[in-house]
Amino acid sequence: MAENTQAAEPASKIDLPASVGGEAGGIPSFQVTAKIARFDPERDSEPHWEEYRVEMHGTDRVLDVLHKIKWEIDGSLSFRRSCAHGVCGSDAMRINGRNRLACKSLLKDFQKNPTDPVEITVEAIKGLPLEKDLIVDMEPFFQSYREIMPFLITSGQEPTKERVQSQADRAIFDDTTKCILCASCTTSCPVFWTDGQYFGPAAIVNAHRFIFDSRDEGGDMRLEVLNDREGVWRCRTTFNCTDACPRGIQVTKAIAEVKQALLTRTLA
Amino acid sequence: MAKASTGTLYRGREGMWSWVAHRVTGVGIFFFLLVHVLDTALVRVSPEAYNAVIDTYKTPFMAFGEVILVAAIAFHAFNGLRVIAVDFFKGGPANQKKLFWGAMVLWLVIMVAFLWRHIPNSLGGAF
Amino acid sequence: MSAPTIPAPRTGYQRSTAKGSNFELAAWLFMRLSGVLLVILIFGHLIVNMWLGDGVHQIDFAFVAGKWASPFWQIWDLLMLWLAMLHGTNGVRTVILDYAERPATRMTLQVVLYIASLVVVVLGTLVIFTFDPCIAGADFQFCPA
Amino acid sequence: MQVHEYDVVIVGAGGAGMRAAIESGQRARTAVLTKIYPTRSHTGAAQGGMCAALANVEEDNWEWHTFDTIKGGDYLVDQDAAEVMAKEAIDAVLDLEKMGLPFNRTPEGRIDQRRFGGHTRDHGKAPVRRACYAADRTGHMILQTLYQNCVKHGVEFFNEFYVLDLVMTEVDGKEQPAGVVAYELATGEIHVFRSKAVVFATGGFGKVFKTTSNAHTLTGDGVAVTYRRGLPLEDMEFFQFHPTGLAGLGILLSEAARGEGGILRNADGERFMERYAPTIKDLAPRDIVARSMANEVREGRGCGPNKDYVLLDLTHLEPAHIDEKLPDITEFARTYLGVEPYTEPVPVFPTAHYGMGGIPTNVDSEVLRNNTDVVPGLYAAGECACVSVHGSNRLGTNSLLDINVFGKRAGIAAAEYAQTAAMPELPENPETFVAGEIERLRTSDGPERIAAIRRDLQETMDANVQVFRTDETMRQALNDIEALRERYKNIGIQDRGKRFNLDLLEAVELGFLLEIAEVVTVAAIHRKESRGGHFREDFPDRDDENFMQHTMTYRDPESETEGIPGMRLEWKPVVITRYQPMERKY
Ligand SMILES: Cc1cc2nc3c(=O)[nH]c(=O)nc-3n(C[C@H](O)[C@H](O)[C@H](O)COP(=O)(O)OP(=O)(O)OC[C@H]3O[C@@H](n4cnc5c(N)ncnc54)[C@H](O)[C@@H]3O)c2cc1C
Ligand code: HEM
Ligand code: SF4
Ligand code: F3S
Ligand code: FES
Repeated sequence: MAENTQAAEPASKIDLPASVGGEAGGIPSFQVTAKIARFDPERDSEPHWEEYRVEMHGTDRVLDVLHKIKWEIDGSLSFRRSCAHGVCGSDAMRINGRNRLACKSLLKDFQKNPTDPVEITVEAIKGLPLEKDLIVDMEPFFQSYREIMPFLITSGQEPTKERVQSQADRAIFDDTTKCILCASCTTSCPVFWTDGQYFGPAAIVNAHRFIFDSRDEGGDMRLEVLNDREGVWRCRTTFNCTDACPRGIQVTKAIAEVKQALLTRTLA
Repeated sequence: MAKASTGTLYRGREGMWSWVAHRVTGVGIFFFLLVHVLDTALVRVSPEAYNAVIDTYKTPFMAFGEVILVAAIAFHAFNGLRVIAVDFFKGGPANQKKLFWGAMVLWLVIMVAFLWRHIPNSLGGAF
Repeated sequence: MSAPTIPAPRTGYQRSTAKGSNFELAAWLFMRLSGVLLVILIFGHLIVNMWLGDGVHQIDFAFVAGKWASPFWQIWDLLMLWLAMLHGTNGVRTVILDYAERPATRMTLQVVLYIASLVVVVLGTLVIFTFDPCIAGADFQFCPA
Repeated sequence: MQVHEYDVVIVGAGGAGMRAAIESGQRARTAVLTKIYPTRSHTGAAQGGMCAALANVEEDNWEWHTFDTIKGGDYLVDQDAAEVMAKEAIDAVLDLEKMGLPFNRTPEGRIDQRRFGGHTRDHGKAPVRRACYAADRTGHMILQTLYQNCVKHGVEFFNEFYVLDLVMTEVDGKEQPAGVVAYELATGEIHVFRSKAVVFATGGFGKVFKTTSNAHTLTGDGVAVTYRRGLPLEDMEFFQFHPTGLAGLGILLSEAARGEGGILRNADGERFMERYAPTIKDLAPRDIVARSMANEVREGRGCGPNKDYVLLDLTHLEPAHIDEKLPDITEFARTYLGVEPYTEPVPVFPTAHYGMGGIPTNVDSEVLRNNTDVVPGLYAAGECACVSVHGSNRLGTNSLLDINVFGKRAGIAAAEYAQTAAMPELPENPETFVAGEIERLRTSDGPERIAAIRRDLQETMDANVQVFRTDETMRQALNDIEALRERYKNIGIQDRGKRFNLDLLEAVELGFLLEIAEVVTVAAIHRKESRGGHFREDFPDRDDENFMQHTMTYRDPESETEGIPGMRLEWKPVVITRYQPMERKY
């Protein structure tokens, strides 16, 4: 039986410090100037910058700015989004020069004092074909993902109950299970920008998730795929992927572990 | 094949810029090496030819070039060792930024020491 | 702010399908192993040539002759030449593969690179092994007059 | 226009849609149409867990689970369906594990389980550990695992295809589906998918409310599409408000936070749930906790400058424990509110979370055209469906279960149906309606803006049809909705393009939202009692005599309900097998 991890019964009543509530209270509004790279495939031959000025509040995020522009100023501004809290991976874009999720980029992080005006530049992620405004074609990205066989491969008879896996074995690949396939990493990678053939960090992260899963038996095949000229060896450890990952995945570390697995497989 | 959306620079951090520098220095050293082997090959032609070329290395202008060269080699070397550490050591990736700044400190120390030796050396020869 | 042209839609992935080759792995490993050795070799070379004695000023024909009189330095320089050239050539190869996208450009640049490297390595090796301190014009005492 | 032909068309690629696709894809030619990339579906936002009486950590069995589900749903649950779900739960979890889902593990390496609201041992004696989980990203892992298996089985996806209509045709005097009409986002092209069977798995409609844990894309498309085709909607008045949304934002902090020991406090620092549910306190079902919280705020014990939220206190838990079990949600608190959960309690308030109602189906996921008859070839599963396993209030972790159990059943049933059925004839010009609507909206240039109408709709729903409801407030909402429908006729959009015209689609979605909001409100006015997620201040008690039945709302131009023309309301009996209704006490 599992150890009881429940804490002791908490107190019925406590004294609350005066400061509770964080920033849920009122926060002054401020001006935001948003410079957005717009591109309409039916009219433009190349993207151009468009500037918008809106008034925003303390807990607002870049996604809120985009929404405000779309909903109140220009309905044709196009971008993907769904969950609005960093779990679906729809809205990776380049904000002030770095890949992030718009829904996870707080305006106040671009600001020194709570009422300072904020300037943001927003453009589509780089390296995938631009479709419209902030929307790119994700197909090549998912193609790389599919190529590394991102599913559990096993042989022999299935057990009647679950496969047993120790907590330690489960922990080895925990980090890489967090991936939401947002493409922030792959499209921040200078090697991916070059010719777009590199599998890219996201595909490797997802391969890692299975290669290091003690239940999986397809690791060798995936390693073979990543031993390719466009595989792990193209990574130049630039760490842009790790810096960009909104899920805090240690992407470069995962890539290093795959490289090492390939080395041991080949040399040992 | 499609690439850039717009032309703005990606604001990478230590990892990206160190790689850019590593690449630039690597290619730079490579081209220097091509030339360097060729000029050294002059020892097979005649001592005069060799000495003539080598003497140009001793001008203040070239002294400056040598500083650049040593700086490039030292950077490439220390950052290369950092890359190797990232690749092979368990804590490498997590500490890459510290390793980078460590490499930079080392680079600075080496450069100061080298300049301390090299400036009087090369200037001394010129005057 | 000028925006560059928007590139044509991609033609899809054309990844190499050659499987089972460990070339990239070997190249990657070689870069690291040679890198470590090169640190020793190059810094040794720089210290001896530019730090000890008179620094750059000591370098002349005689200096080289002095060094290559010893097999130790011959081997040292030979190793350094080979490792640095292989390391550098492979490095430049990756740079070419990164930035030259048209197959024809890629091919041309690579051919030029390999020929240049080969010439330099062969030449350098010959120079080290066939070095003759008493080549015409040299005036060491031990040279036959 | 393009026409495609498949045996089975699945609309939606969330948990339910992909679970169905895995089954159907191996048996019949299947297409999955989804308006967003499969991995963007909101199943991925689910955090806490998926329950099954595996009994891996303590004694448990599926009958207790059935009972908890029925009691949690305030006895409005169809008990045969609940039994099916609780029984098949065990295989549903094991299936996922075998597909590769990385569940957290017990020290013995088995699937770990934790406590969740309303799940008890032996009919309410004490909380039980029944929720299987993967940290606090269980839904994420389910969505990823299902997508991975779709990749494995080569399921055909049509990504960013918005299904806007269901094509019906008459076969032997009965209406049945002949396919669907979809709008391709990338090109603006209209596609008709002709098929023998259609499965709806389009998820929820939380966007009728302002404060919600639901994604922007959860606009109830499938629910509205079938409703517009004359099929009924069941139990639409029951909407769940999750107790712990981040104050002001609605972003969810999973019940797992309380399952792992977190507690709620008011401005006095009091653990107020001790007063409302003395036995299981903070782990009471959601409707009770949400109401208790709203009540604390109403009575002036709320926190903050506006006294409009309460606090979720995790500070007595070990940071290491929090990191291990609740990493994501503590991150939300830090990112979005700037609160450090190790040391400070987190501001929370109820957030619109889950629609218990939806497209009525039987346990084989077949859609019902009335109280008894099914529509051959039409299936629904997931949040858009109402099997009714959740009754008037869903227990936490029962939805991830629902989508897996009934998604699988729908996939199998649809494929098997398609193996014997003939390909129905498409009616002439099946795309006319959609094409007309799209063209009308694309060229619309009225003065009204989509966003303004949507905001007003959400605000009136939040103000009038939320945790506490009265006849008066709901009539107000209804009036507002009517006015908004008028305004909707005069909207204007700005994007006139064909490619990625999301402006246009937001207009379409708003049409769906207005439709659904009206159904929700009318059904709620109709139910003059309080039960589960539906609490009427003017009728605060449960009334089994008159209302122990499901509502079925039909779109019917001839009828009128509660002064609303075009709607017909009927009642459908609840299936009771073993557990007679009792008072619901925790
Ligand atoms: C924040 C949050 C946390 C939750 N936590 C839990 C939990 O811990 N345990 C639990 O059991 N439940 C939980 N739930 C509830 C549960 O996650 C959802 O009810 C369930 O995932 C719904 O799954 P689904 O497959 O029905 O729909 P979704 O996953 O929402 O998928 C809907 C799909 O339909 C598609 N679609 C919609 N409209 C159209 C259209 N017009 N054309 C084409 N495609 C369309 C979408 O593209 C999408 O793929 C949570 C819910 C939320 C919001
Ligand atoms: C002094 C010791 C040296 C060390 C420790 C070293 C280390 C490295 C390492 C580890 C790499 C691989 C980087 C990667 O894969 O991301 C590399 C790349 C490279 N090196 Fe060196 N190197 C050294 C000397 C040299 C010399 C002498 C040359 C020139 C001849 C050279 C040229 C290059 C080039 C061109 C690259 C490729 C850069 C790239 O792909 O971005 N290096 N070096
Ligand atoms: S690894 Fe991180 S950045 Fe890359 S796709 Fe996954 S979540 Fe996004
Ligand atoms: S950004 Fe690219 S180079 Fe490697 S470390 Fe990340 S994949
Ligand atoms: S909208 Fe889902 S990640 Fe940002």
